[in-house]
Formats: sequence, C-alpha cells, structure tokens
Amino acid sequence: MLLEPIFWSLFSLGGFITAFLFPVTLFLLFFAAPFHLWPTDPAAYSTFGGHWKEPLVRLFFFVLIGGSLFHGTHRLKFMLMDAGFKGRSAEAFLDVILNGVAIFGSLGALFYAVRGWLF
Amino acid sequence: MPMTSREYAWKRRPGWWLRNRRYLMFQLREAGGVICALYGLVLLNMLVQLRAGESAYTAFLDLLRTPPVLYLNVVLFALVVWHALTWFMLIGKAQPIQFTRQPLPWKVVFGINVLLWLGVSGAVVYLIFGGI
Amino acid sequence: MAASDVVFRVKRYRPESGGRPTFQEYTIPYRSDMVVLDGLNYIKDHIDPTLTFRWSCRMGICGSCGADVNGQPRLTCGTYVRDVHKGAVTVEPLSNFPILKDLVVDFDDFLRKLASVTPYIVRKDWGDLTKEYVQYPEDVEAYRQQSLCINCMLCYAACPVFGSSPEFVGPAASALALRYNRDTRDEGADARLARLNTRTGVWECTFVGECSVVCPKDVDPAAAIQTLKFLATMRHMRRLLMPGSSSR
Amino acid sequence: MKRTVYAADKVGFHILHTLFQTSMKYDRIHRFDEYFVTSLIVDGGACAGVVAMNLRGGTMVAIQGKATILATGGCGRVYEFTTNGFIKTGDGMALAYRAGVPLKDMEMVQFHPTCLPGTGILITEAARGEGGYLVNKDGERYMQRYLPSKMELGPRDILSRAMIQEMKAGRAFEGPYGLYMGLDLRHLGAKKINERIPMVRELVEKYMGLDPIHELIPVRPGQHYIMGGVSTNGKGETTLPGLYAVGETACVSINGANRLGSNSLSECLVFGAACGLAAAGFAKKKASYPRGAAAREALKKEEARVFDGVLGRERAKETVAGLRVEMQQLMERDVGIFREESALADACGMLGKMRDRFAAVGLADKDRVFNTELTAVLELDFMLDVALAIAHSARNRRESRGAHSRTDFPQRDDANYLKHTLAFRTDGPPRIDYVPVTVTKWQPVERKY
Repeated sequence: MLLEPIFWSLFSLGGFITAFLFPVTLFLLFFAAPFHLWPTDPAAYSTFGGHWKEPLVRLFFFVLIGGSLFHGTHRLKFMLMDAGFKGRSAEAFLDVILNGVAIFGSLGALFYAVRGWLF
Repeated sequence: MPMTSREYAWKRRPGWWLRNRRYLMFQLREAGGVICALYGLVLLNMLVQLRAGESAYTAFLDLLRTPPVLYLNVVLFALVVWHALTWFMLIGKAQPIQFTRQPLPWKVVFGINVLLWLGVSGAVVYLIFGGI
Repeated sequence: MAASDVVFRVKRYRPESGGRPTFQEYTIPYRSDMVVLDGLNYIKDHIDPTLTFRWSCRMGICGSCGADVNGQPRLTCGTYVRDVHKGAVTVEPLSNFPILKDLVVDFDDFLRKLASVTPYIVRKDWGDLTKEYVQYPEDVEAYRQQSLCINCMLCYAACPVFGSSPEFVGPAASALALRYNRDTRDEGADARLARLNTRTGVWECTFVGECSVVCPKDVDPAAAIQTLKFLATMRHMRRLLMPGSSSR
Repeated sequence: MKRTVYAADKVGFHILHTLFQTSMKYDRIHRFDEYFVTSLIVDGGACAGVVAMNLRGGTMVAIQGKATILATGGCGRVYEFTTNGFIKTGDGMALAYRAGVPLKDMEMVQFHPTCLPGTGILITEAARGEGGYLVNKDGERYMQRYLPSKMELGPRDILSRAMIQEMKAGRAFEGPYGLYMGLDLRHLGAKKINERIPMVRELVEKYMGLDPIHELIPVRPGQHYIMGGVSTNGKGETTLPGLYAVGETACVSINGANRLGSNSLSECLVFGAACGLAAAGFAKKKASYPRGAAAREALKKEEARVFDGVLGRERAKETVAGLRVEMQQLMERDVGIFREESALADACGMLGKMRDRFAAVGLADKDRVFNTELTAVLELDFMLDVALAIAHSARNRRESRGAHSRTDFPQRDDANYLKHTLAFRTDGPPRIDYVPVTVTKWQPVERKY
C-alpha cells in the first residue's frame, strides 16, 4: 500500500498553511516585542493565555502545528534521501520516524487544543 | 576480438546544489520547509508551557528572547519567509487545477498570492491576536 | 571576421583506452555568430577527428546534440559561443548519464522509461478506422505543450533527483504521459497514473524545477509532474474511498 | 478535397514522434538503435537482410530478414547548402544502388529559395504566404523581373533560379557566408508575425540572432529534397525481390520533376503504409528463411572491408572532411540550380577522380566503439556514389524540366525526354538508361503563369 499520495496531500496542505500563516504568527510571537515593533507583546502570558480561550485560536494553532509538521517532515525526508539515505529500508525508517513525529505532534496539538474546552 | 563497450558510470557530486544559483535557492527553500516543522515543535512546546502555568511559560519565552536564540531566530525566520515566497512561486509554476482557459503566467499568480498573503496576515492579526 | 580565438575545454573519454574522463583544450578561431556545435565541428574537421559527439539537424528539432556547456545542459546547436564564453567554453557530456565515448552518453534507460508510461493512444474499441477522430483546436491545445518534447534529455541531465535515483521515471517521460492523458481520444489515463503512482514514479520529484528551466522547447515537465501528482492523488483517494470503482 | 492536412507548422515532427511512441506498443518490434548499415545481403537474386555495424559495441552483425525496407531519407549532404540534417547522406540509395537496383530521376533535385545562410535552416513558405517580400540589396522586390504574375508566391524552382540570377547580376547582399537576398517581413507587423508564423521568428532569433519584426531575414537557396531515388513501384517494390524503399529514399514518381509542398509526408503516410503491407505480404508468402551461409559470408566480407580495410588506413593528406567539402562545393557549383554541359562534364570527371582519391582517405580514430570518423568515411563513400548518379543523370538530360534547369537547353523537350532516367552502378561511371513515363489523367502541358 503506497502511502505517498496521502502524505503528499498533507505536505501540500501544510505548504499552504505554513506559507500563508507562519510568517505573521512567528513575527508576532517571537519578534514583535523584543525588537519593539509592536505596541503590545502578543506573546505575553496574559495576552496569549487570554486569546487561547477562543476556539478559533485553538483551531488555528492546531492547524498550524499539524500542517507545518507534515510539511516539514516530508521535505526533511527527501532532503535526507537526497543526501544519501537511500534504499528501501532507509526509506521505511525515515517514513516511520518522520511521519511518526508529524502524527504525534499533530495529536499533541489536538490534545492541547481541545483540553480545558472539551474536557 | 569483439570489443565490449565500457561505459563510464556517472556519479553525482555531493555538492551538486552549489552548482548554480537555482539549485542553491531550491535547497534553501527545502531547508525553509524543514525549519517550519521545527517551529511547529516550538509552538507545540509553547502550548505545553502555557498549560504548565505562567512561570514555566514565561521562562520559555525568556529563553526564546535571549540574544543568541533571538538572532538564530532571525535567520530561521528569513528562511520561513523565503519558504513562503517560494511556495507562492510554485503555485504559479505548477497550477494542477486550472481556473482560466489559458494558464496564468506564474508571476501573475505569484503577485495574486502575495496580495492574498498580506490580507490573510492582516486577518490573523485581528482574528487570532486581537488586533494591534 | 575571425578577430580572435576561443578555447574549448572538452571532456574526453575513450572506452577502449580505459581510465577516467579527462579534459582536452582546443584553440579555435572565434566568430561572433558561432554556436557551440560549430566549434565542435571545427575541431572534428580541422584539429582532432577523434572527438566524438552526436548531432544532426542543427536547428533544435532532432535533440541529439545536448551537452553540458559551462555546467548547464544545453543543445549545442542553439547555444551561441558569445553568450557562454568567459575566456573558455567547457563542454562535457550530459550529467547523470553513463558516458559511452567523449560527449556521447547512453539514453537507453530513458527509452525503457518512456515505454513504461504507455506513450500512445489507448482505446478499448478503435471503432471504424476509416473515420477520423475529430479533435477541436482547444482539444489539441490541452496537450500541445507536452507534445513538443524532442527527447533531448536535457531535463534528465538537469534533474538532481534522477542523478541520485536513476530509477526515477523522470521529467520527459512524465510530461509525455500527461500529453496522452490529456488527449481526448485516449482511454489509458488510469494505467498511466497507476504506473506513475509508484515508488519510481512522480513521487520522487521534489520540484527543483530545473528541468523546465533547461527545456529548449518549453515543455515544462516540472509543472506536468505536479499535475500528475495531483491527478494520481485524486485517483488514489477515489480508490480508497470507493473501492472497486475504476476511475473514468 | 484538400490536398494536405497539417499539425501547425510541425507536421513531420508530430508524425515522427507519434510513430516512434506508438511503435513501443508492440513488443515484437525490435529496434537496433545506433546500428549503421554498411551493405545489403543479397542471396540468390534476392535481398536477405543487411550487414550493420553496432556503433556502441564496435562490432559488425548480420541482420537477416525475408523483406528489407529502406527508409533512410534523402541525400542533401551531397550539397554544401542543404536544409537536411547531417545524417541525410543517401545511405539507403547507395545501398540499393550497389546491390544492382537503379536510381531513378536523380537529376531532379529541389532547391528551396529561403534558407538561412550558414546553417541552411529552412524558412517556411508560410513566411511568403503571409505576405513576406523578397528583396535585393537595392530594396527592390526583384521577382517583378522574373514572375510578375505571382511574385513571391511562385514555385520553389523559379524563385531559387531568380535568386541566383540576382546574385550573378550583382544585386545581392554580401555576408560572412557569401551572397544572400533579403526576406522582408517587417511590413507584416509584430502581431501577424507572432500569430501566424511564430516558428519563423523563433528560428531567426535563435539561429540568426535577428528579429524579423525589425530586420531583414538573410536567405539563400539550399538543397531541400530529391525527387529521385531508389526506383520503386507504388508498393515500394524494387527490382531486387525482398528489397523495398519508401519516402525520400524511394522514387515512386509521384513528384515528377518538381515536388509540391507536403507531398513528402504523403509519401511517408500513404506509400509507407502500402510498402509496409507489401513487404509483410511478401514475407508471409515466402516459405523459407534466408540461409545463414550467405549472411555469414556477407558479414565476413564487410568486416574485412570496414575494419581491416577502411579503419586500417593511416591518416595522410586526404581527409574525410576535406574530400567531403570539396565534393559538396563541386555539386553546389556545377550540379546545382543552374546546369550546363561543360560544368556537368567537369563535375562527372572530378567526381570520378574523387572516387579514386577516396581510397586514400585515412583515419585518425582507430577505436571501434562509436567511431564517428569511421561512419563519416562510410557515409562519404555512399555520398560519392549518389553524387555520381546525380551528375551523370543531369548531364544526360539535355533539356530543362521542373527543378532540372539547363542554361544550354532552356526548353522542355517532350519529344526526346518525356521519360525517367535510370542510373545503374558499374565499376566505372554509372550507366544511364531511360524508361517511359506513364501518363494517365493529366497530359503534360507547358507551365504558364
């Protein structure tokens, strides 16, 4: 059973998600305050924690984390294959490790997204 | 007496992606994609720390804002932006679904996507981060 | 007209002498309107008849004269020396292919790959062969771009994925698969997508895009492969969700 | 009824690739890529296959068969300026000729008026069809002097001859590749050029470094097609049982003395199909497979001739490139667009001498694998045979007809020359013979515009 079409779809979806949503998010969370480029600190505990109560915000971060993980691990796999990690067993190994990271990372994000809201 | 042809097997050089600028830009694009996954993990950890409470969260945030980590972040962020831009270029160059009779030139699609990107970013600022 | 000279650094490999490929330099008269192939022919006719390379039409249609010129795959008949030379012009056999002799490389692998994508019209029933299969201009437009491939192999030489995974079906064969899938007369799309939806198929492609940069006929194989990935995924999902349904 | 069909300006290209790709459907088609045929195997008065050199392996092999079809194209490389590819060296014609099959109407060589100087790349008729002008260095549309009723839309032979006359009158441009005329598209405007003849603009920009929207295209006549070839009937059959020829290699006589555009493609499609069916039918009916002994013998003979003979010759004064260029220039000058007795006599004599000089052509490349110097020598050998057949056929036709234009005999002479030329190979100059023309529906009349 070839899984590539499924992972490629998730990779593509992740590509759109990271391209459109990542730059602004990273800017606000990591650079806005330390470089004094924003009037407030969007990453401050109270601010961020306040927003986190919103279902839309939770969904947003779940999608962001899941998308970026599926996107990035797919690229990493092909980069490693290109660098010489070749052959069926090596590829299977990469598939298990990298897709594992993506799947468990996404589940983790899902866990935090629904926690305290659903249970 | 018949001669057997001895083909010379060609081997790809390890530093192939330094051979021209486009190959290098490709490698940076791919690296940008991987960096995105790294940030995905960082964000996940932020959620873990958020869940753990204010002190843990603030400690993590402070770590991110120590100069070495911050400047590393600037470099990685550049790659993420490059990754976004290349993604918009690729959409125009691939167009598996064609909405118009003639495929649009990739530069046009790229321009549309950049505008869309600015719009989406503005929406994220207001909807997710509560505005300025 | 021959104001000055130009140096050609040509990679040589003699199978019967063995050893590794080496560079040989030739100094030849320069003309502003000479193409790289003219230089090679000058060498062959006037300096060194042992220099071996393929060529025929010298107008970019037969696709036999490809070589790496200053590190980039090009048709030597369509590359002006004035555009590429910086003191010297380096000519090497196309990257990624086994070298038979000097600039002559072995393309047989491509012919097997081309055959593997069913590069012809498939029909369950050919019907009345004395009648025409009518196509409208827009039907032709759907596959015209991919049908212009001249099998020159520059795209394979430019493809780093093919360079590291020789089993990869590659750009030109994929583009030609799409050419037939888009043909309104064809009914073989499913088999072609099945072939391309494999370990050696389109999934190997990482969209470096260099194939489309070097293509002398603007076939744009990189875009063709992305389209095929999309179509293969659609087919795959349909079969997952609706087992037993054959697509189209 | 339309005379032809087309696929944009790339008809031949699409036929070629469709045929090649569709051939992959059949496992039983076995291609011998990059094998160079050096001779036919003739056994008991029939063709029994070919002896070929495997370029990659550097070995000679005999390929036996009940039926053999020659489809090797034309012989444009016999001339200095040609629109043909480098590999169009008349191999198939020479192979049949050496096996005793006559070459028919070889004097009928078509020259296309609009080729880029230097490369010989063809600028299609469509450039004039869309309204392009032919001008001399004074900017004059000189065709008004030669064919005022049709101007630039006249037939290829008349346009080519008018160009040569303008050149002789000193009204041509002079460039690095000799004299040329101007093809002016500038008045058509960018829009029309881009829409109707994009390939013309692409070729001129790419291979001439000029933009036809703003500049004159330099053009001169070049050899384009040979109406003559291996004498066959409508089914591609030659006089040698089991040997067939088709396409430009063959002369079915559908082109007479002057081919119309696109008829070459009919030859491939229509007569290609007829020939294939005839050859298959012949093979089916023929009970016994050719004997191996004849093939082995032919193989041995060719190995000795090519590897011990040609490849063994040491390189000296006479080189393959030198002799080839000499032959091409001679053909261009004396057996080209205009012909006359003394020049043709001279050409026949010179070509005979070149045949002898050929024996002294030596090789620098002694390798067997992919030896393109060796194949160039073998091709020159074939070309000399073909060139001799052309020159002698032309010399013996003392009239002007179609593409064959004798300045000393400017009139058509149906009383004496309404007949096909046949050239037979001998150890000396070719033996020229004639056969009557079969006239069916259309009686020959004088060409008037």
